[in-house]
Amino acid sequence: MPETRTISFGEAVNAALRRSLEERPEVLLYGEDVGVPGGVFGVTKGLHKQFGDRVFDTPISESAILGSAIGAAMFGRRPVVEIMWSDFFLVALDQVVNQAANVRYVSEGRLTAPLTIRTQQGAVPGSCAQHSQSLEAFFLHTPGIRVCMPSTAQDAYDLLLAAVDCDDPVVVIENRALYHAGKTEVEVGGPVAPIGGARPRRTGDAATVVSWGTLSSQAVVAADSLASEGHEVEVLETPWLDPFPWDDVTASVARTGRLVVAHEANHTGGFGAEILARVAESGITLRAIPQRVAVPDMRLPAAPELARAVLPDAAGIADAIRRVVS
Amino acid sequence: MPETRTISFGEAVNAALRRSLEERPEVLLYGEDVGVPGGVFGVTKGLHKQFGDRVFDTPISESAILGSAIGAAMFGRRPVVEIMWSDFFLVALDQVVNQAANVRYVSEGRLTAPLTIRTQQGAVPGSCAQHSQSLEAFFLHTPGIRVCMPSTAQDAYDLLLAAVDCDDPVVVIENRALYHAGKTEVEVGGPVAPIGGARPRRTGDAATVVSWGTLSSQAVVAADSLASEGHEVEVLETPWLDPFPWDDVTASVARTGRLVVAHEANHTGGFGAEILARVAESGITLRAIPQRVAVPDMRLPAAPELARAVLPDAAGIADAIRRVVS
Amino acid sequence: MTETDRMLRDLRDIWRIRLLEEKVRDLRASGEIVGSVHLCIGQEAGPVGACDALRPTDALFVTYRGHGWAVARGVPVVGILAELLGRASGVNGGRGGSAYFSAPEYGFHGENSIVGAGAPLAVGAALAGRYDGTDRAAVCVFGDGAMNQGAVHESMNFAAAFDLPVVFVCENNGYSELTPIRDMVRHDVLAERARVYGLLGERIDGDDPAVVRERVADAVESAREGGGPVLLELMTARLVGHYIGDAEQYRAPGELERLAEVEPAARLGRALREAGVPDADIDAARADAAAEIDAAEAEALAATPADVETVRSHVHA
Amino acid sequence: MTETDRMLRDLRDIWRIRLLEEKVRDLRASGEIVGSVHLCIGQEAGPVGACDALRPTDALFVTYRGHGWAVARGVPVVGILAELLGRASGVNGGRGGSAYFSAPEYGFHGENSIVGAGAPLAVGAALAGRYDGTDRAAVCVFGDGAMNQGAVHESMNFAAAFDLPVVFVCENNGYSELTPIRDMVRHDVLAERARVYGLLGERIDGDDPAVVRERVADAVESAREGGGPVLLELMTARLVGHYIGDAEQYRAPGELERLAEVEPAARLGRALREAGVPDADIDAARADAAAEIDAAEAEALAATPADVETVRSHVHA
Ligand SMILES: Cc1ncc(C[n+]2csc(CCOP(=O)(O)OP(=O)(O)O)c2C)c(N)n1
Ligand SMILES: Cc1ncc(C[n+]2csc(CCOP(=O)(O)OP(=O)(O)O)c2C)c(N)n1
Ligand SMILES: [Mg+2]
Ligand SMILES: [Mg+2]
Repeated sequence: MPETRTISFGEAVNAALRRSLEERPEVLLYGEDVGVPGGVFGVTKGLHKQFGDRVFDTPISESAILGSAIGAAMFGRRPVVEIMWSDFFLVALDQVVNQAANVRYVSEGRLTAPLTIRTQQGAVPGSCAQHSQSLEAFFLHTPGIRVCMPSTAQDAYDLLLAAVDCDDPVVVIENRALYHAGKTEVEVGGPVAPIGGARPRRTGDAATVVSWGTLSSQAVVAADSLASEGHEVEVLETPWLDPFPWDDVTASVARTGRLVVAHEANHTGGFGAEILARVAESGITLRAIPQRVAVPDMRLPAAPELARAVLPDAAGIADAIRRVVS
Repeated sequence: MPETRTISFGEAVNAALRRSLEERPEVLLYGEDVGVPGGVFGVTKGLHKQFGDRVFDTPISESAILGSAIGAAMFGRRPVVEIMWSDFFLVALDQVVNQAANVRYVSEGRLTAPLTIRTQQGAVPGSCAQHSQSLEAFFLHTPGIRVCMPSTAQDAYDLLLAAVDCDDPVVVIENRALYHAGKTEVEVGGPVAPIGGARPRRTGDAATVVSWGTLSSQAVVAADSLASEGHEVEVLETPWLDPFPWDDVTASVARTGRLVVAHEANHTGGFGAEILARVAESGITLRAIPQRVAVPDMRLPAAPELARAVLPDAAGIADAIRRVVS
Repeated sequence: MTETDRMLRDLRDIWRIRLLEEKVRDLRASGEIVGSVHLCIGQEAGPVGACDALRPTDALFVTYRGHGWAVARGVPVVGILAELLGRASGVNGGRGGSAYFSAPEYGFHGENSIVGAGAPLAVGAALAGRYDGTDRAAVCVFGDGAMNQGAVHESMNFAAAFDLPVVFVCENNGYSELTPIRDMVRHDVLAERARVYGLLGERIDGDDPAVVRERVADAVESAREGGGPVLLELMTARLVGHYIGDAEQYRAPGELERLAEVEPAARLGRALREAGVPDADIDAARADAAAEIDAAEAEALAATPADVETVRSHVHA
Repeated sequence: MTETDRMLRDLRDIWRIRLLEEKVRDLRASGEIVGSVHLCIGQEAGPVGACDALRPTDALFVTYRGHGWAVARGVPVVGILAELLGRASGVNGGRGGSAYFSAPEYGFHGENSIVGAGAPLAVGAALAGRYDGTDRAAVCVFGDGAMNQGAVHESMNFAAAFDLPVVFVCENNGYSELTPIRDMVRHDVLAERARVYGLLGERIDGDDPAVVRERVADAVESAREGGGPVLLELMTARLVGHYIGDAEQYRAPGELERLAEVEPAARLGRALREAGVPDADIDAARADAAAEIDAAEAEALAATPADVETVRSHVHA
């Protein structure tokens, strides 16, 4: 029964997890501190209480967390596990790239690994270089894995359900700055959407801005400021990065002839490169040089003023838009 | 005293390691089977014998291998360690991305990690999905790390020396198909070159082909066959991927107006995307849609016929060149 | 079954593996099989004994050196050979190859070519059993060298913390590739590592199928009943190189000769003769195995090559 | 130095850390310090005792909960506070922050925010010492939860295999973030894990600086002399949340009250009083520390902010 609730991003994640646990007996939820304590960000609160030993805490053993989820998924469970920060994947990336991603392909579908890996990433004021990276490009260069990055409470809910429903391994990248950043209306209880799809956040003909994660809202802010300068800019959020909505992006760029991509990951080798490359390959003739807004290829410093100087933001996106529309 | 020797790729690596160990007392060489056995590919043969406990075998503990090399580098050593297959980095990528890459930046240069990590990668007939990936894109999205991928015996020698000489962490990606693939003349004992630089392997005005690793020679074969069709194609090998010779590439593309990039890594999120993106950002007007030749976003099957059907090769590169020149 | 009948069956099963591996070696030498191949010649008693103690519903995760485990688990030899030969009828249609194939329909959940990486998967199989109403046990096989890999450590502790029914089988053949394990650890009784996780650990004769059968049966039973995971260290030896082409320079003088005398087929043959079993029966164990392997080879060689048309299928659901 | 003088000095050093941490907590509450902060209140005796047993040339790698270790190692408090406040004069110019700073010029080779990841680095520091003519020992500090991380296991075995002089210090404060360690292991005497690698392991009172000093001194000496690495499990407790803002719902009723009675400053104060040391001296230990910390705070707050102009320098050589 669909219903509208006014909840935070974190509560939307919680609602999706609760629903998954309620509707699918094969769902397990585990990770460091996700059980009894309800998660270091409070996102899994109440779930251990309600679902008992289907929701539990683990040792600080990311390889065992990820690998056991793959193994359990091979045997009919549908685990949802948490890697507390995307930076921590790096101690256990083998289990994603060499294990999960191969299961279906190599066995010709005789074995599958329908697991969901929740994580969160991004820089927040004061976070150190080991706790602030945006690593989606690593997963997007790993065929066999699906990847999404919700930025609204509605998507936090919808995409997580779609991920749990998906028969492939899915990495859901949330953002800790969003968990408690305010409440919005979220429709819960509706049908589970399939994976994929773009989110037009603003329409316009002057340029196309593609973005995901926390920068999506910054892109809208930037577009609004450009509107006041007389340029109506299209903002296409792409919370699903794999599968990526290539047709939506190229259709928009074909219309506007101008492209800006913004992400919080480092510039070189970020997924922005793939988008510029695909647009180039699409044969669309651009009317301005495409622009990327990203971290300028560096490690992230902890001091907020330092980080602010290099992290992409609305002002940086607006500048990039100005470069393409002028 | 420079001298010319007729040696294999593997022997060139060996010569560079021997020279490093001879000339720099701070060099250590270690990894799984690199000491007494002389390496699973025979590349480090004789070095343990000559240099004693500066060359040694380790447990199968990639995190300890990489991390100890970083720690030793912080304390004045210049370790050269081996990760036997690039696929195996994934059990310990934290030590590269969260540790080595941050040392210099976060400490403002008070600590440094001048280590060299040798690995090899790529698909050879029969190799399974866990032993055939090309993962350079992961390192190229990690600021703070230098990356190269020699494909000739001369570069195997030169680049490794440059890597050992470099004060940053360097990942040197070799290729096991090349180690014993024949002997060529190699100048050894000359001055150590700085890191970086492109290698024009063939000149021409009809198109620019950028490539690295084993595909470089395939690109030359493809270009030769295009020459017989009347198109003189420029082949620019870029064995240094970080730092990348952007100016050389854009200068060539500005001249030819046509671009093909070939790599053995997966298509989406491969470094080819970055090259297409940078060329788009350079403002060069291309005369044809740029092309990428890569693995079509999949896991690699073991059966040679299956792998052959999806691995990029000279024929595929030639087709791509035909698409841009026609 | 009488004791000698069982010994005869074990001998035949050892020969099934041994002769398969010799066949694989020949096919690799002739170029019919391509790529890296890791034979388990000399280590056959482990799989033969252990798999006999498992139920069809149990999970089994092994390494690249996994042909013998697959055979012992009941995977048809022809499917294995076809896989190694890159045939469409291979258990994975040629996608897995020698070092990374699986056949879950036979309770064989796969080889793994990343050292130690199968351990967490096995833990997950056991974890699933806690919720799905089965009392599945999971067996995870790896080598001595794998004991120094982080994922194995994490898995043992994880399984121990949650009392999961996992039997960790460490095949200690003395070497990790070309390096002796004794040089890579300060204390080389690897079974003792179990204790610190609070699990049972035992070093056993890995070359006697009866010993392995009994100890694995006990371990699986105790684990299944909630006694926590178990680590068994099977002392064994490989009689061939780490991979085909290995020059084996790490061997001590006379090592292979010494090993040949105590290898499982020879040992079991001697034991059978001592028990009064006629030579004809002992020879038949081998001959039966040889007939099966030869037939499988012929069938696999005649099979159609892997299907290039569908090479891109199954990347995603 | 007399025994009571040493105790008084330890008490002062404990207060230096405690008061710094309280200052940090206040500055975090007022918003002067931003981001995640992990305080070591209650765990001060470990760093105070251990660092006293180290030479300037020794290496020290710790965790995000590392302020106390930095202070004990001699890093000026003002440099630490300035770092946390994001000032140019911070030990890393504000780049490291609370959880990832280093000050190698004081023998403090850095915090690490990846659980367990400092262990391999420490192994490397010890390895370097084998070649550079020093007899450097490396000390690596991590928590109870880190014992379940693969990198720590690999490091212990690696150091053991090569007899490297590494002292692994496990600060067992009973929790990994919000989860009790006893629920995450089947056998909770973590020091015993040492044995299986062939190294010495000991669980000690981590709240008595004299005990820590003596055991670390022995460990460092034995390791330096080739006796192999050592694992010391320091039993301690943190009196505050894992991070600032932690609601500490995992505490048992009365737990904090009970801990307050045995925390190191209180214990040492009582011991000094029992030894007949006048209250004035005991109070002075705290007052001296307070004066230093207050002065450092004033200086750090007055310092210029981190330098935005050079934010992109030092990515490469
Ligand atoms: C993570 C990882 N590191 C290294 C390798 C290369 N490698 C393959 S087999 C092997 C030796 C394994 O030795 P052991 O565990 O004793 O098993 P055995 O081969 O003797 O059966 C190594 C180092 C690998 N496959 N994966
Ligand atoms: C690889 C990794 N996994 C998870 C985390 C998140 N995390 C930070 S501290 C911590 C708890 C560590 O507990 P313990 O080792 O006991 O140290 P303590 O914080 O108690 O000092 C966790 C799980 C991390 N930083 N790194
Ligand atoms: Mg072995
Ligand atoms: Mg703790």
